[in-house]
Amino acid sequence: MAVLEAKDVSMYFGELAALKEINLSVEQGEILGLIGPNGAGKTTFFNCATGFLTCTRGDIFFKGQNITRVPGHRVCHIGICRTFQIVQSFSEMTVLENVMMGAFCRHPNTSNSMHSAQDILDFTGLADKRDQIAGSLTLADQKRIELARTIATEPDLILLDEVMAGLNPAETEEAIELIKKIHQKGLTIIVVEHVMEVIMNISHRIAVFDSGELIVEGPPEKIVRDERVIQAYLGEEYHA
Amino acid sequence: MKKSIILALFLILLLGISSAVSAAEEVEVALLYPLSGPLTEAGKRMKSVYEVAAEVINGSYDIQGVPYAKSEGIPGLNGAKITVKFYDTQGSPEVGKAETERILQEGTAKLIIGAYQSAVSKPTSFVAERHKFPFLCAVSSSAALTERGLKYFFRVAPTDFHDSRMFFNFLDDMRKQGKKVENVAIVYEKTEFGVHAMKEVKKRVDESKGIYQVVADVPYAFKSTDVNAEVLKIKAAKPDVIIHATLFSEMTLFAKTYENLGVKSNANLSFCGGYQNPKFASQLKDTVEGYMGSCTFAEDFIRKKAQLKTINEMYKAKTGMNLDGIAMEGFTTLFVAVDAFSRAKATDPESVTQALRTTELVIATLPGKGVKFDENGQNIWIDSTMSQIQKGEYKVVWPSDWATTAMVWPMRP
Amino acid sequence: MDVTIFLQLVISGLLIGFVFSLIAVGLTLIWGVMDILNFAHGDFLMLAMFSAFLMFANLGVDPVFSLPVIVGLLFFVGLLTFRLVIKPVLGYHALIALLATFGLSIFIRNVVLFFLGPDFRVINQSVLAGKRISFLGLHLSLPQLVSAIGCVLITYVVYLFISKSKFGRALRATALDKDTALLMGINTNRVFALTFGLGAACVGAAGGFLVNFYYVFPEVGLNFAILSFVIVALGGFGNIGGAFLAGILVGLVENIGGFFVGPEFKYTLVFILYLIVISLRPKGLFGW
Amino acid sequence: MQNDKNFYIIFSIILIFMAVAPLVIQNTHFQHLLIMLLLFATLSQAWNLIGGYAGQVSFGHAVFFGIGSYAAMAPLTHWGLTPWVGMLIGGVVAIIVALIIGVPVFRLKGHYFAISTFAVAEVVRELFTNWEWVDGPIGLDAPVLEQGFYNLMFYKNKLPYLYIVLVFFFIMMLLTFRMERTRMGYYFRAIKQRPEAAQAMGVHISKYKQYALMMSAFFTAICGALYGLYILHIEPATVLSLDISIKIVLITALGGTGALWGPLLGSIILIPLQEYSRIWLGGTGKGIDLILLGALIVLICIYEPRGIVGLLKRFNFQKGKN
Repeated sequence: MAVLEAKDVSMYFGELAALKEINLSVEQGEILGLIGPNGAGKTTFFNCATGFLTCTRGDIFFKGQNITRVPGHRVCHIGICRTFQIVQSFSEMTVLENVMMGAFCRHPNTSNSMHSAQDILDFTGLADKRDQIAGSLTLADQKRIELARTIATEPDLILLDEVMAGLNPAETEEAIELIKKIHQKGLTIIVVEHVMEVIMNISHRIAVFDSGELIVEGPPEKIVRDERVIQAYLGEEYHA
Repeated sequence: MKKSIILALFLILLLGISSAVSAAEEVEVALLYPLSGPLTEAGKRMKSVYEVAAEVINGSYDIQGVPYAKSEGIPGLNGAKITVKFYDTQGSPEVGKAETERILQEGTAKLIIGAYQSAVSKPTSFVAERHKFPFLCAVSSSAALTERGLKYFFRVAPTDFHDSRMFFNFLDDMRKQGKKVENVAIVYEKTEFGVHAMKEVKKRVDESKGIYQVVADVPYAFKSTDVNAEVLKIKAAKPDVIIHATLFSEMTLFAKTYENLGVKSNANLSFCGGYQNPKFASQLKDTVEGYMGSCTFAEDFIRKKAQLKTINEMYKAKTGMNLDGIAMEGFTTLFVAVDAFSRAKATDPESVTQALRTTELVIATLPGKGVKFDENGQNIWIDSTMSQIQKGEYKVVWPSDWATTAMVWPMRP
Repeated sequence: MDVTIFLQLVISGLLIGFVFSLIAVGLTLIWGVMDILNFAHGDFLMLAMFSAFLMFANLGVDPVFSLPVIVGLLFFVGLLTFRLVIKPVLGYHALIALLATFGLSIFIRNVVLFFLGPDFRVINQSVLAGKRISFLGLHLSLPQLVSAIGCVLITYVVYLFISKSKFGRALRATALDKDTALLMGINTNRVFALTFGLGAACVGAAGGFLVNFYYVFPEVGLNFAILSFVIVALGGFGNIGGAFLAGILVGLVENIGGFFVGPEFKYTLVFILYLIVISLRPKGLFGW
Repeated sequence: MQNDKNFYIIFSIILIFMAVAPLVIQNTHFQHLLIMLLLFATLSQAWNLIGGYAGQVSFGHAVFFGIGSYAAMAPLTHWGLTPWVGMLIGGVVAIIVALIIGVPVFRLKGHYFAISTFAVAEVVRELFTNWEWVDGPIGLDAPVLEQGFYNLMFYKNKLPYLYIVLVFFFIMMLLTFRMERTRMGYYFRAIKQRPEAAQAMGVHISKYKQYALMMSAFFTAICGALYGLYILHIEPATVLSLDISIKIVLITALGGTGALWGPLLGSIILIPLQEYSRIWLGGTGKGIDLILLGALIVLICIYEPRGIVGLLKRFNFQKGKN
């Protein structure tokens, strides 16, 4: 059964269509890559799937349950969690506290949450930075904190919005390692990424968005040869 | 962190110890007035007049009809000098209360005089009452202050009740002369001062059994940015007489707005407030020509009582202004205190209060005989007169035995 | 209901509304660009009024002519305030800037009290004072009329300056996103300093006009400041046109509403209007 | 935990100091100072819950303060009801008002929120000014009743007031300290820093803001009741004024917003500064005391923009290095 399933999802901001009749599903244990030029609707799709926005038409199902109208803060409890395109760590909290924020979702008690967060820190390799203030760390570390915080909510599905943007090659490599490690824990992952090599490397399947439409989906090797994908990307270059 | 907090606590402790102050040798009177904040101007005038009063008491001045001026110091206490010490209420009941407690704590003052606003006089006098300490109120005009049954509270000034009664006696008199005064507009700030004044006016109107009508009842918010709506409301009601309970800031606005919007009335009467401030007449000149108000002193009084010139000159040297009624009430109040000290021949609170209760001070500074308190502590020998602004000066125009000048009626030809 | 009274209400409301507008424009500039609530705004107004008064009383310069000097002076006061008080607290919690300007407000007010005393002063013999135009039973006081026109003109000039000039573009960019503006090579500190100066100059002009028909004393600014906070929020932060229209709206509501509902409620009506507007449009009438 | 131990030590020192100092120094004005200091520390801590921790800056806390003082004073004046019950009524009413205000107001962001709270406060003040039962603008004076705990009135001595305020201060501090360590405390801070990220972590933002406001309102009302019962005279122009709202905010900002010790430090600095500058330099009618006060506030801000808490941290940090 599909973990996440979007049926005819459309999203309009006034006249502007950000998403047009998207049909997309993710299977248990899959890593799905979402690519597309800026403004293609990837982040809007994330926002709809995580309750930050309610889509204008269509339905979204999580493990068969309709979550179209579930408010943002409930989504996390159901088992979906996301990161943000622009890094959104709690900059005045310590690394541990950041991760505890995620762990509170399952462990309301502070000390339980702390134990759980400690495990996550060990798992994500942040243990030695545990008591540092998040705002003082490098971008790579802050993105890592976001990832750690996300899996601390013990989700079934995570949505990663450009977690590797702005990282240098070495940091990107580490991030890929971490995502694979997370995947091995049995989580389903949707990744939005601009760096093609990365997304080809980790995704099992790729969906391409352009101007709010899902133009093609399939395995990585098929996507790289697809005319429409090349055109969408070239088009973006022309405009840039 | 720990050390810093301990340090801070230690500092507080030091403050506590240092605030114990040594006792003074002379007879000290504590004065509570707003010496910062929006009412500073009024407070400072009061400060100056008390300093003048203390000078007159401590020095030797020949002022006929003013006892204790000739002698130096307080006769009953072997010529002990009087000193005045000022405490800032900032115009706030909370601060006023704190300052009163500080006065009592310091223990050097033998009597408290205060405050300016009724809203501050009330809680501060409660503090004094609770400590059984004599409290003299000079100028607060809310009649309610002396309706509380306090035993240590005395007031020299006339109240809203006296003023309103005087207003309506005046209006009755005008009516007998065939002048049109029946339709009354009452304009007041929505504070303790204004609301009490309004209630007294309405009581007088009710007592008149239908002779007078309140055609406009216009309360406004203290600290207004403009008073157009208020003035137009008055204009629409077409009153014969406008009665104001308004402080200086809004009074200037009202005057200017009346002029700008062409409001005509036969008379404009003011309770104790902005009208009495000499700057009102001197700065607004033509704009306020013909305004009238209750008046316990104006420079004009000197024409009837030449001896008061000395006091006015002393005050003028200090402030550059003529004495006004409010200041003169303050001046007189310090003499009431000296009278009490002198007769009591002691300065302990009980003796002083006892002396205050039996006060029968004949003094020429105010209209009326002088000062005698009823069982509620209100001065019953006080009277008030009606003054009118003519060419930038306050002229007494009513009643006839005080009048120096003919009245201009209607105020705007 | 007399028609002239109603028309008079509208006219009076407009006349005072324009003055509110200019005061609010000064505030909205600072608030919108720097995200700083300038508590000393009312005291800037007071400074302007006092300067005009002193020039009148001591040098005999009519407020109409001293206006450019006042505007220049207040611009300088604004710059100085930014340098000494605002710059050190930029980038910290917004409340600290509030606290600092609050301290500044107490400081200015009492320095003025110390040197000039608490007296109320009124200019009553100037070129404009006491004159009015009357027709059809309606009255327009000349000082207010001139002030209103002046306020509209200055607001328009400021508006043109912000929307057309190079500095205006830099200012808008800074207001939208300080970091990006910095990356684009805009000297944000300079923009801030000039904004503060400009904001102060606006309120300076308003003060220069106001002194023609309003009394002056050290605490005079507070009433206007409070009202202008609401006007700025009503119009949308940083929105000059919004502040302008909201100022007029407040002037009208205060006058017309005050007349019909009761003058003691006139400010209450303004606050209720704000609450209603804000519940329909969470970013003010013209907020972006 | 080291941190917790430290807190309890410091906290005990302060409590013992506050309890013993007025016994040593039998000066009523000093006692008054301590009462005001503790009252405003408690009040600012209450504000700190919503304004500091949850980051929703309110300029309208006078609403809750005023409701509290009126709820204690009006039934006392009219029916002789014990102010303890009035205090509780005030707290409950404040919570209800917080609920009513919260729903529309929490949709607003930043300054729009702040100005709205202020507007609400002004409207409520006007309501009380026109409410005959509480004597409109004249306000209420506490009747002269028998002294004692039941009427919460003590004429001869200020110590009982001091200890009562101290108890509430103790409760407020302890509650804040415990709250900081619970999920709610973390959620408040998260909402303040990154509301969207907090939502993604499963935080029901408006619900938690509402909790913060309700707690804050309750304790602010209690403080309002204590204030009214202590001053014995309340009127809309004082207990519902912008002055009160601003003072609460400023004390917290001065001490350090969102910091446990901030409100106490802020009032330790500001209240004595105000009182003693007035005592030593006031009474001249020239505002020298306020010139100094204003200048000091500005200097503190410039020198340490993180509040006094920041100053202490810096101080300790440097010491640690040496």
